[in-house]
Amino acid sequence: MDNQRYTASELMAIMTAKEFRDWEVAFVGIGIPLVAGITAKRFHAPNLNIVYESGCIGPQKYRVDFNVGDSSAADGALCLTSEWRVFSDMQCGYYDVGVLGAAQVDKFGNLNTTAIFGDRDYCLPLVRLPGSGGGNDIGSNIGRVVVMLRLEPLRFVEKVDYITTPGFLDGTPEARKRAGLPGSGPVAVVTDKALFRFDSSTREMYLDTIYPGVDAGEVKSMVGWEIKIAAELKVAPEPEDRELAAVRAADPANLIMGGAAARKSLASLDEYIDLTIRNSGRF
Amino acid sequence: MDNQRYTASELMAIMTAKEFRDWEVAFVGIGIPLVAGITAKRFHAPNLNIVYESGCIGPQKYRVDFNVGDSSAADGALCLTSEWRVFSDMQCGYYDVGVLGAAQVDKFGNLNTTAIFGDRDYCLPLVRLPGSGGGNDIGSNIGRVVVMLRLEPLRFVEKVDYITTPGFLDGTPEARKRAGLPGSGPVAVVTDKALFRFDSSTREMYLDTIYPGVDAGEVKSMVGWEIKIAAELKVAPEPEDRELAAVRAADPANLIMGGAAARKSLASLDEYIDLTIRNSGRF
Amino acid sequence: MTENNTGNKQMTLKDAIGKFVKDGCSITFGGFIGRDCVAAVHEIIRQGIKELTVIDDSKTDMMDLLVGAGVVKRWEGAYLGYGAIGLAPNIRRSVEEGIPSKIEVEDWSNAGVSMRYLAGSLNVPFMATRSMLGTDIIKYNRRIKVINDPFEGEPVALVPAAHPDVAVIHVQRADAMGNAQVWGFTGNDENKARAARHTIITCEEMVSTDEIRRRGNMTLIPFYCVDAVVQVPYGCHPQSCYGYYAYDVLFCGDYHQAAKDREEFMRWLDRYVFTSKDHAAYCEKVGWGRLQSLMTMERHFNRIPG
Amino acid sequence: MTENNTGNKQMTLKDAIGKFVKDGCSITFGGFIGRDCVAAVHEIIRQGIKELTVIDDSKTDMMDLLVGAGVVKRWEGAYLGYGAIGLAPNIRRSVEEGIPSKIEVEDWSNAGVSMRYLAGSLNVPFMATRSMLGTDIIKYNRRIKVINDPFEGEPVALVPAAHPDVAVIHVQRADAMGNAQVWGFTGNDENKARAARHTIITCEEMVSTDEIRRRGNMTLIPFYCVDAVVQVPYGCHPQSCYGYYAYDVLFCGDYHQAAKDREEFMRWLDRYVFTSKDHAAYCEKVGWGRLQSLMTMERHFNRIPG
Repeated sequence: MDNQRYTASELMAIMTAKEFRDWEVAFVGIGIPLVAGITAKRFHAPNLNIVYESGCIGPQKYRVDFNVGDSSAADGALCLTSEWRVFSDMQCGYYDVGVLGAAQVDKFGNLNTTAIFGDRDYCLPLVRLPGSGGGNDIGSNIGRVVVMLRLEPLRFVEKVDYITTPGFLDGTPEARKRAGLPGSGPVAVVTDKALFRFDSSTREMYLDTIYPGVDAGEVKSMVGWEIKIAAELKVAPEPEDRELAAVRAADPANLIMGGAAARKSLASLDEYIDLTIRNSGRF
Repeated sequence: MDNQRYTASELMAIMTAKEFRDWEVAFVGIGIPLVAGITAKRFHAPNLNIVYESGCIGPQKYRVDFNVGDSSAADGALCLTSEWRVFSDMQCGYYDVGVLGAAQVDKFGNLNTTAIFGDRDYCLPLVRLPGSGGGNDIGSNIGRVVVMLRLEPLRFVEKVDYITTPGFLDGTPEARKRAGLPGSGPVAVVTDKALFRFDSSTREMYLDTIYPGVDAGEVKSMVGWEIKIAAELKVAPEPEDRELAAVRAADPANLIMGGAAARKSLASLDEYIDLTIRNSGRF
Repeated sequence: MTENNTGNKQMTLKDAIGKFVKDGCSITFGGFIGRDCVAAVHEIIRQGIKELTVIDDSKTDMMDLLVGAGVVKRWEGAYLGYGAIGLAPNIRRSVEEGIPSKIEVEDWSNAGVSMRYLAGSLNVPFMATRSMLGTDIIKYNRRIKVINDPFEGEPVALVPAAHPDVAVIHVQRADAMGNAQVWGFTGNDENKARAARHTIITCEEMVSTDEIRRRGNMTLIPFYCVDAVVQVPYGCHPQSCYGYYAYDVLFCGDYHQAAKDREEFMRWLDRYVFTSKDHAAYCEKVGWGRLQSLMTMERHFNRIPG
Repeated sequence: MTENNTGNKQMTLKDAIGKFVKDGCSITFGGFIGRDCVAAVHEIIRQGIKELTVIDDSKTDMMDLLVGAGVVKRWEGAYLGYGAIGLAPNIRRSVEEGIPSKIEVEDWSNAGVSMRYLAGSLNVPFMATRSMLGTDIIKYNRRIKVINDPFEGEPVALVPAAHPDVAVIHVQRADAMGNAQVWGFTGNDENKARAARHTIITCEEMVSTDEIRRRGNMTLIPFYCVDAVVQVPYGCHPQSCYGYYAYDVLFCGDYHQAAKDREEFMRWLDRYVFTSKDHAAYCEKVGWGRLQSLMTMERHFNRIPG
């Protein structure tokens, strides 16, 4: 992972891109999940349509978005409508796959994006996080959910402080159905070091694929419970040059992948605008 | 009423027009109620906005409509939206006045547009009528409801065969409130011979205004219960020439007022189209 | 869902009706006495489909035709008349005399049906409404449940979601993916398309997907709700289609006159439906000049941009 | 209602906020992290309004500003972060440390809040949803009621209608009557305008009522829902306004950096809000050239017809 050919974020985007299939309708949050969606459209899923909770369905992805309601989310969209309609269409089962970030995930794929309690509680937490946003709705309603977060000990916990978004809840058989949840639950957890999936009989997360240069022991040490490992542990291929090129073209000013540091390296807003417009035909 | 200056339908339209106030939003069915609305806009209520249940809000009334979803209902509308939205806006109380036709009305202003039972019943009626349409919704939700129908013994009955649209229900105090109905109930019944209103304490219909040349005894004989008469019975003024002109300009081919006979008197569809276009700027 | 998404859902009206509208199924139609699916109704009659349950708000000549042709077993809806023209003759004959057969009728109000379709489109089991309370609609329709709401304690009516097998919706423009754009009123169409198991779009014009993208706000029904797209110009005649053609009041008057007599109605059906092999043949009989006049009239008042 | 309908509802932002936004009232804002009511938020802060309850779906910098400025007593909503940029510094300081005061937080999901506004716009007491079931959102939020639905018997969550005192909604175009037209996504704006007791429209451009009538399908919010109309060009900056200007990612980055430190945040507030007498003065400080660049960028991708 110290390989300088790519960053951890770039690898996460490429691994997530593989989870999309052609002609699917995907509910994808901003940030790395969006870059993953754009990358998938560039390769194996050219007819992937992305939906934003603000009410944008199937835009042309000329430029990345920083917020779900950026005007970029509407560029050449097939349908521009309302937030409540998009969530209702989600509840109808029209969306095939959703990609979600989280601060914490547990053994049964439940996600926390509300608060890290620390030694405190919900009302006075150690860290107040943004809350559900549309995350709970994606996890509740969409058939196939992909989770994306960095592999860190405080993030992979046996039980999340607060279940914002349902995975398999307490892991008992039919727990989701008993609760009344339509979607079938998470199918993958993509991190910067490994990819996890869920056992169909125990609903427990297991290590499915490790990335080049990572070993299983390193992964196990960062997970807060005794994580099971696939009988045939896979190793992810090195990202191809064309994949890296696609990821970088999707985010030409590097503001999604590079964050505050990349913002500082831009000379001016006009430089960012030029970069965006010049690259806008490339995906 | 045998006065040849005007027809019964024309007088009904003019009497109904007086029930609208300027800047009101009115839910008006097609036919004579619509002509009444157009007439009101021509005189005392130029900023009256008409709403159609198909989803048309505040059209320019260039031409009459035969159905609520005719493209004419959308001509130059302020807002074109959905049926369910318009009914919801009605439920919110945004519409001030509604005008409704009916086959039967009873003493407490309940309306029947579903079936005349005769000696039969709901399942096998003597006459099957269209059903509620939006009538029930108008009667349930709108603050002020005006009813329009011809004064005939079979139409003015002590109790309607079937309550399609709520008036004051069984007439007991707060009956509407107990049922959960938001609107305050009917305020007028406009007929071809007289205008009726409702007593605020008994909620019973009474004779308020008779038309020129009609006497109260004639009216009483056509009502199926012992109708009360206002302490100061009013007599409606003769319609003015300019009012009659406005009513006729609103329906230049006379198809609303004249019905099947007027249709037959047209030489061709093109004649109707010419008449409509030529008169389209007049109101 | 993925399996339903392709780049080309275009087919003929005959194939679309044949594939999705089966004997005994439930169905709803877009439009609201205006932008009606008249061509689809003719095709359903032509194919001899039987025992349909129609779940709808308000319908005029198209339901009168379907009932007169003996296609309908059951009606759940709010209005079966003929607008400013009068009552619907075939509806009366069916309910009052059982000719050609007696349809079952379940009465609702338009807002009640609208809420059933809103619930269907949200995939929730019911919707609350303040309509129909206190009336005989609720007395005779046992599927409306009156409850005291758990938040404020006041009476409200609950209506169940509608989920017909098929929705047929006529729009102004659609692409081959199934994105459907509507100008003018929208009725309950956006909800019907979502509540139904299968949705057939008929349209005046097929346009490219690029053209759809130029006006994304006009896409009432996105591709993922749609199973088939059929181009049927003048598909609403004698009803109006906003921006394309006006209501043919005289044709409707003539139909209404004919339908009053069962034998005359059967002759009408024979002429305009059974001996017309498709909608173009129907238009031929109506007369292309007449259709052009209706278009001229409409475009005097309304034009769709672009 | 009639008393609310006039031909001229236009007023200044100062007057509109002063008239309708009172200490202790509840409020919601249109847009969805994009088309945000930034100018209105600045004016609320400038007028020193206190103790607001904000009922909303997802908000970024504008809620961070309001909370940092000490305007907010309570938040009922789904998301308080800063999009791809990170967490919201003032929100964290308030909830974790009570600086400048601790806001009450009631958590919902975006679909949950959307359904609260849909119910509010329908004037029904509640709406059913399949979101939030089984999670701690319901454990901590006792206003969500889980029932077995009376039709199908399955568990669904009921959420109560939202009816804030005021909705402020920024749109592209409006007329003096209050008809508001929106291009691009529409969020929950059509429902917020109907659910609120009073609605203030801010807009990029005032247009004539005749211009509104040319595109009736674009009127998201009709006049009868609206109490005040205010023209505020660039009223969303640094957020985007579809067809007018793009998101100012660098300005937001700078804000986020400043907001991490309470004192730097107070200086930011002073510079951009307190010492700017109105939104034009704010634009002056941002720089008209910068705003022009954002417009150039947006119009490269999206143009509103007409």
